[in-house]
Amino acid sequence: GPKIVSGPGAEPKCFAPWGADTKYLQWEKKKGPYKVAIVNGFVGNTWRIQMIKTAKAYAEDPAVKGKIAEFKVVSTGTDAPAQLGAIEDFINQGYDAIVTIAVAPDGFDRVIRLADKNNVVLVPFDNVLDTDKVMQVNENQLEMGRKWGQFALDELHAKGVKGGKILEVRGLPGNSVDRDRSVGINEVFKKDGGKWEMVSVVGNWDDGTTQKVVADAIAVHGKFDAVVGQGGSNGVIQALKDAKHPWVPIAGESENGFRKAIAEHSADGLKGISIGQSPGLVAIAMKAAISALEGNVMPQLISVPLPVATYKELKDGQNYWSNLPDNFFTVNEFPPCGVNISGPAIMAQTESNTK
Amino acid sequence: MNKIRNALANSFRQSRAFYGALALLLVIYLVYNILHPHGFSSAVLVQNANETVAIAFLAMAQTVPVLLGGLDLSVGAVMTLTSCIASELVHGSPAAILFGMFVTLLSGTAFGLMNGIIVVYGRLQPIIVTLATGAIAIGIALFIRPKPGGEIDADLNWASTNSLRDLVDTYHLFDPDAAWFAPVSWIPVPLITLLVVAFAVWIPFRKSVTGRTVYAIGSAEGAAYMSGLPINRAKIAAFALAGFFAACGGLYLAIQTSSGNADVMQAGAYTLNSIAAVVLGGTSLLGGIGGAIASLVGACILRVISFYFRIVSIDPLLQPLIEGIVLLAAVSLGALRTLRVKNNLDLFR
Amino acid sequence: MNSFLSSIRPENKPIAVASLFIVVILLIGTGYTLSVQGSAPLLSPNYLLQQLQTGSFLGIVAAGMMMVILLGHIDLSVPWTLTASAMMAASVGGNMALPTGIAVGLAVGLVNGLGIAYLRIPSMIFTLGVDSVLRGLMVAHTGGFAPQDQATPLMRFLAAERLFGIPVAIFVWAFVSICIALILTRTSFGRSIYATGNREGAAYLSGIRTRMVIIGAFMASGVCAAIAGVLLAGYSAKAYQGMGLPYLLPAIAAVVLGGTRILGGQGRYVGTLVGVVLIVLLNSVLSIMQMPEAGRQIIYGAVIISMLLVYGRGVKVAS
Amino acid sequence: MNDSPRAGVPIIELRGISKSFSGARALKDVDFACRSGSTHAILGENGAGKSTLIKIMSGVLQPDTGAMYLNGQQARFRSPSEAAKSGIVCIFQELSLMPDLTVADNISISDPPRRFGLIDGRAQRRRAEALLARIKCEDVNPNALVRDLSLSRRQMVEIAKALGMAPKVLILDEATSALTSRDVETVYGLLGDLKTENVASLFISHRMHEVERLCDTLSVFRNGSHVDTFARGERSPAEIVRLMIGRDVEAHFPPKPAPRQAAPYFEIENLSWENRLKGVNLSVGKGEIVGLGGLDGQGQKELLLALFGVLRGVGGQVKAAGTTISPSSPYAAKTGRTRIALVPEDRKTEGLMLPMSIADNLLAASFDKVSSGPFIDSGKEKAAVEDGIRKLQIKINEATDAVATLSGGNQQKVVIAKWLMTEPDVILLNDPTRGIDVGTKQEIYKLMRELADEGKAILFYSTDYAELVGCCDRVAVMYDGAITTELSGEAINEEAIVSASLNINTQSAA
Ligand SMILES: Nc1ncnc2c1ncn2[C@@H]1O[C@H](COP(=O)(O)OP(=O)(O)OP(=O)(O)O)[C@@H](O)[C@H]1O
Ligand SMILES: Nc1ncnc2c1ncn2[C@@H]1O[C@H](COP(=O)(O)OP(=O)(O)OP(=O)(O)O)[C@@H](O)[C@H]1O
Ligand SMILES: O[C@@H]1[C@@H](O)[C@H](O)OC[C@H]1O
Ligand SMILES: [Mg+2]
Ligand SMILES: [Mg+2]
Repeated sequence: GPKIVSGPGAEPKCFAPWGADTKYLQWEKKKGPYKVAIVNGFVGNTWRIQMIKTAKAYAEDPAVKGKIAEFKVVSTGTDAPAQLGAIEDFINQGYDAIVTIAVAPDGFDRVIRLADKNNVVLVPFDNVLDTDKVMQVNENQLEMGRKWGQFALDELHAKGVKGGKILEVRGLPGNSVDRDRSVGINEVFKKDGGKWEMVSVVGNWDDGTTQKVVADAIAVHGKFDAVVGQGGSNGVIQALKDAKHPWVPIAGESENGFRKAIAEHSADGLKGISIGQSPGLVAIAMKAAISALEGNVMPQLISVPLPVATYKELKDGQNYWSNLPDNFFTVNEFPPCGVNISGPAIMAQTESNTK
Repeated sequence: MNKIRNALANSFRQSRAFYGALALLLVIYLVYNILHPHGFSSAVLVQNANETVAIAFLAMAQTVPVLLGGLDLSVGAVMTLTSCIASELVHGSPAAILFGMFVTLLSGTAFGLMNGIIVVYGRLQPIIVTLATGAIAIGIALFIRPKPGGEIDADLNWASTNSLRDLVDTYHLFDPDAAWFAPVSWIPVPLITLLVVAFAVWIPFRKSVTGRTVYAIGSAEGAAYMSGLPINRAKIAAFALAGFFAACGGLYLAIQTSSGNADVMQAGAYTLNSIAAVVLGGTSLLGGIGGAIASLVGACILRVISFYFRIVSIDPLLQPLIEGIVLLAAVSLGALRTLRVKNNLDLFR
Repeated sequence: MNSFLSSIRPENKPIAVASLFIVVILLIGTGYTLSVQGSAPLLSPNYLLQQLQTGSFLGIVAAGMMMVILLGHIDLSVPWTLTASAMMAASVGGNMALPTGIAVGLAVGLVNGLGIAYLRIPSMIFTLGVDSVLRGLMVAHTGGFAPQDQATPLMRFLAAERLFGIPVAIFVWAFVSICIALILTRTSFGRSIYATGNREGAAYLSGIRTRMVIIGAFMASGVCAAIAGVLLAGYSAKAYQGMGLPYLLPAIAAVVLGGTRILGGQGRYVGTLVGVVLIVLLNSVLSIMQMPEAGRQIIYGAVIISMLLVYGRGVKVAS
Repeated sequence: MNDSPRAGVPIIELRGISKSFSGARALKDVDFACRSGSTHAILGENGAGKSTLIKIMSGVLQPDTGAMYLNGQQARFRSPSEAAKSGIVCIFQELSLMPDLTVADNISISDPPRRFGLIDGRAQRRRAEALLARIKCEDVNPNALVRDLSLSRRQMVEIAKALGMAPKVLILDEATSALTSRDVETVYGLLGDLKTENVASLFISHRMHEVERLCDTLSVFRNGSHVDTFARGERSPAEIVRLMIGRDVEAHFPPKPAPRQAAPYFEIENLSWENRLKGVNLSVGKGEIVGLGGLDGQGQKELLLALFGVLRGVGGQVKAAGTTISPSSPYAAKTGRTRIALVPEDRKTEGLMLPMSIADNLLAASFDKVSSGPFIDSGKEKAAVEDGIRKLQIKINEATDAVATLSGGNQQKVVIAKWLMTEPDVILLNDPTRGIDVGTKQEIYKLMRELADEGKAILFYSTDYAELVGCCDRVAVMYDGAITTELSGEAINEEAIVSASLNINTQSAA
């Protein structure tokens, strides 16, 4: 397993440590090229598809291609034993690094132990583990929630609204990402002191479900003063439109459709903020894994900055694309890491031949 | 001698589906090991066994109601529920751990018992009863564990998910490298767990009057009743046994993942896979024919198929498609029987 | 109440009980909203219409599911039939969107029917396999091509617009309902479904083309899932991966709560209709109450069991 | 009315037993007694309440009123197992074997031999062998699945199973209806043995000659009431029949037309299938009733199924009115230029949809006949149903009642009526009078003759030789998948059929 060493680590611009107290880890240097595997959970939404495509594109990137001897991606569904099994199988097969999106924040003790025993670098990202024993890559979910909440609050204050009903749209239940974001959002509203009633619905991060539960909530509650939601933001927009609900401040993720809507309607009151978990995280996780194999000192928890864009910062063709479909995630590149695979480039390239 | 050969031929003819499944499993597992860079090693076997235990227990659980001619749509949910219970209880002193395991298995059995009682005394169809109680089980699981987590004894986790050698080593039972121990020390503990439960619980059950009655009910319920068999007892026992096996799956899942997770989707997927495993093993969904050992084989087939994705390079976005086609093809193997049928009326029995 | 229940014919009993339950749910829900919010949205026509609008997707799926359940079969491929129809409709777009969606449903139904009628693989397992193949196809489709996923204006109209103040989706549901009810009661195909569901061997020996009946029923189920998918995509303005899953178990539950025998052969379409309304209202009341998922699941299960128990214990197995 | 011919306390006695099914009275205040060592027949029309009576004795049904006494002690059985524990063992009209279990499993099902609490497979097999040997069924392999046995073998297994339970009262509800004549002899012998062991046997059969040979005491039921009990020989067969159906039955069979050479219409040439049919040649003319005889299981059933398009891979040729037909399914058989109908072997599983209404069952083969366009025409539907019920005089309450509520004979009439609605040219009958009372049988014979007179070609398989003799213009006897003998005119008699069935003397085909 890795040694705990002191920082700073390699490429601090790209591999930014989470905080001041983040540990640093160092693995024994191995000779490349490396065998790298990605063990995804399910492939049930666009985000995951975009993630897989990004991973494949990144593995072909000239900067990394030479360092990878073998590259495999498997998706195991929501089945914990299958995911653990796949990781262990790759360890047995002699893979050097395994990048994964965990199906649950717990339960990886055994594979972590095996990875350490075999000097394999295991890198969870996105839905990370509640442990500090492995190197992980993520955006700060708590912070994301707080920013969403704070933005909505600020916009409401600016309108002079001091209390009212807020609709919170949650993601897939039982998931650490969902949990942390929600904690952040609620914390902000609680601290404000205004009289806020939080109504929360579960949208499972998907547009359709979100649209349905938001429509239901509007039918029951009549009107909300703001909507703060996780993934599925396109559904929020659609539901408001269908119900002819007046535009209100909305916080959401980075789907192109959501950004298009903000850009179009911000003058009518749709004051929006778009912060998205990026499918491009996979590339950073791969890069971190390779860097660790090369013997570099790495932060145990790598923080990727939140890609915030409010209605003030949206620019067509730059951070959203009005001529492209709604359902890809706009934020995908990370220039400080040399990850330059843009969302539209991999998700919309073949648009013309299917239209 | 002739008699034995006759009996063998008889058993072969009567459970062709099972032997077919067994042969299929042997072939695909052999090829997997040949293709695997470290095939035929203890580590690979340990890993394979770990991955298979939960679904194998669920397949065995599903078998019992299926033999009755019913279906238990709650097995996945009961597994989830019991794994959440285990994640609360299975840690601390050895006594506490044993107690936690006992309570886990008991609660699954009790849940199955409840299913059985509702089915028997409510005179309702198992499929719809368990559809509903499955929701209840998930509800309770979410209540116990709104977010994934919990605690499982770390030694237990390590010892029960490795080879016998590691088990002996973890608990300092004796010298794990003793020469006499070497021939068996490589055997995976999960495999032993699975086989011990399967043979110690299933075989006696099948040979008991209650077990026999389960088969009789699936074969012809009216006739079973007329023959004076304990119908109610057998039905209730069948569901309770299903609950027990599901709880074994849940307990193992909790130990394996050191946590509990009230994952609705996983519960649903495991239930459906358990049915697929039962069918792959050659148990008839109409009841009366088959057995838990066959389903165990079916579950293994299901798992080994997915092992291949890690060995062979397949576009990850095509994997679900290939998995689907292989599953469809595997269950369609049973259709070969229909091609042999010469009397169309035989199709309807 | 007891004497009332015993005075109706056994096949109508589930329908009566479910209707009563609907009233009870409305009362409980209204009591709750009156005491907590001081309003009664559940009784407002607009709210109810909106609930029925979203309920129509479930209703249409359940209508098709009923056809196969009457045969003693089940269609577990509904989730991805629905999704695939919607996705294909959206990605073809234009005037061909609707016909494409329906064609997908028909094709899936045909495959299901062929596998079950000719290969005689249990529907439980064959449709499960077809479902995962469809899922694989759609993952490959969306992953490979980044297809268009926006609903066409016609799909939007059918699902989200209103005509004379009534959501168009409800008209679609009504149309599907009338078709299914007519088929079941007044056509020889419908009667053959009941006959085949009761005893396939006897139906076959009566010269009923049982294979065609099975194929027909599965195609009906496929088409219904397709219509629901196209509508749902219209309602959400797009087709998306997870859209079908939430409809499977509720559709089965609605059919059974409506009094259709899960083993086939018995059931009336009105029952399915009532079952759907019941489930839709139960869900809305639970979401109005902001019931957490745990409680929701428990109540859901408890309601199904208790209603079935009220319907009366099934008869003993025929000797 | 307790006028049993012998003295002493009866082993089983019923007093004042009544039983209704949803309003309909199946048994009305019945007193009945049966003594050890007697072989006691219960006679009555279909629906007279015989099965209901013995179901009450054996704990399947609970009486509404009345009490039951076992050796003079009041007893109440809540289940068949309780009854069996008291020595009352029943072979039910509807078989009670588990098709997916082996013969040995089935025979010992209710109390298998055990070792250490677990079932001892080997002991079970030995037990099965012994019991099967006792009824001369050594040919049945104890390890075979019951589903692979023929109906007659299954009935014998059922008897072995009952014997294994060491009965004090053995009840046989039409348990010999499907047996071969050899088996019937065995069973007769067995009942004789049981008598000497002081076991009481209760015997229900619609075959009068069986009853007369076997039973020492006879009880007659009519419309749910116990009419009379008397010793064998006390009453003439005609008297007994009158007691059963409440009127005289004159000639048993309708008169046959004078023998004539009917022009071949429906011709079967060299038909073969698997190893069950080996080149069958037979022709049936319009207006002719041709009987199929032979021991059970010689291919008669397969022949009918092959003609009806049910079997795959049939070799040979079938011609109707000179043109070759080869129906590939019952649908094709029903709708072809020459329309064929089949009244199948087992009405409960092959003939009827039991939970469905009488009306739906009657229409099941002719939905298209009552439709206009795609829709069923309620007017036509009603007329057709009424017509069918009237023609066959089916006794019903409401046409919307489930067909399961009818007695066996009336159920059989529904099956026949269903097929008559399709206006068939060729009618195939597979043992249509099995389990049917004399009165109804007679009606069916009459109906067959009427149909023949209307110009239909009828092929009629029966296990009852008397029936073949009485009804058929010609009889073809099958042995081992082929027709070995054809009899016609005066040559049709029971001895000839029996010897042909056993393939004793190699008569040349007529
Ligand atoms: N006439 C019958 N034919 C076939 N099966 C029957 C019949 N009557 C009952 N059964 C079956 O046998 C089971 C036992 O029936 P019974 O009436 O003894 O129930 P019970 O009194 O509730 O049982 P127990 O006394 O053991 O609790 C029932 O669940 C039913 O499925
Ligand atoms: N489960 C039942 N439900 C309703 N009616 C029934 C039921 N069982 C029997 N009956 C009715 O009770 C009467 C007596 O039936 P039972 O079976 O005892 O007649 P049976 O004398 O045995 O006739 P068969 O000679 O045809 O066997 C019949 O009218 C029958 O329709
Ligand atoms: O992090 C989430 C990711 O795991 C899911 O697949 O899509 C939505 C994201 O918010
Ligand atoms: Mg009877
Ligand atoms: Mg009868």
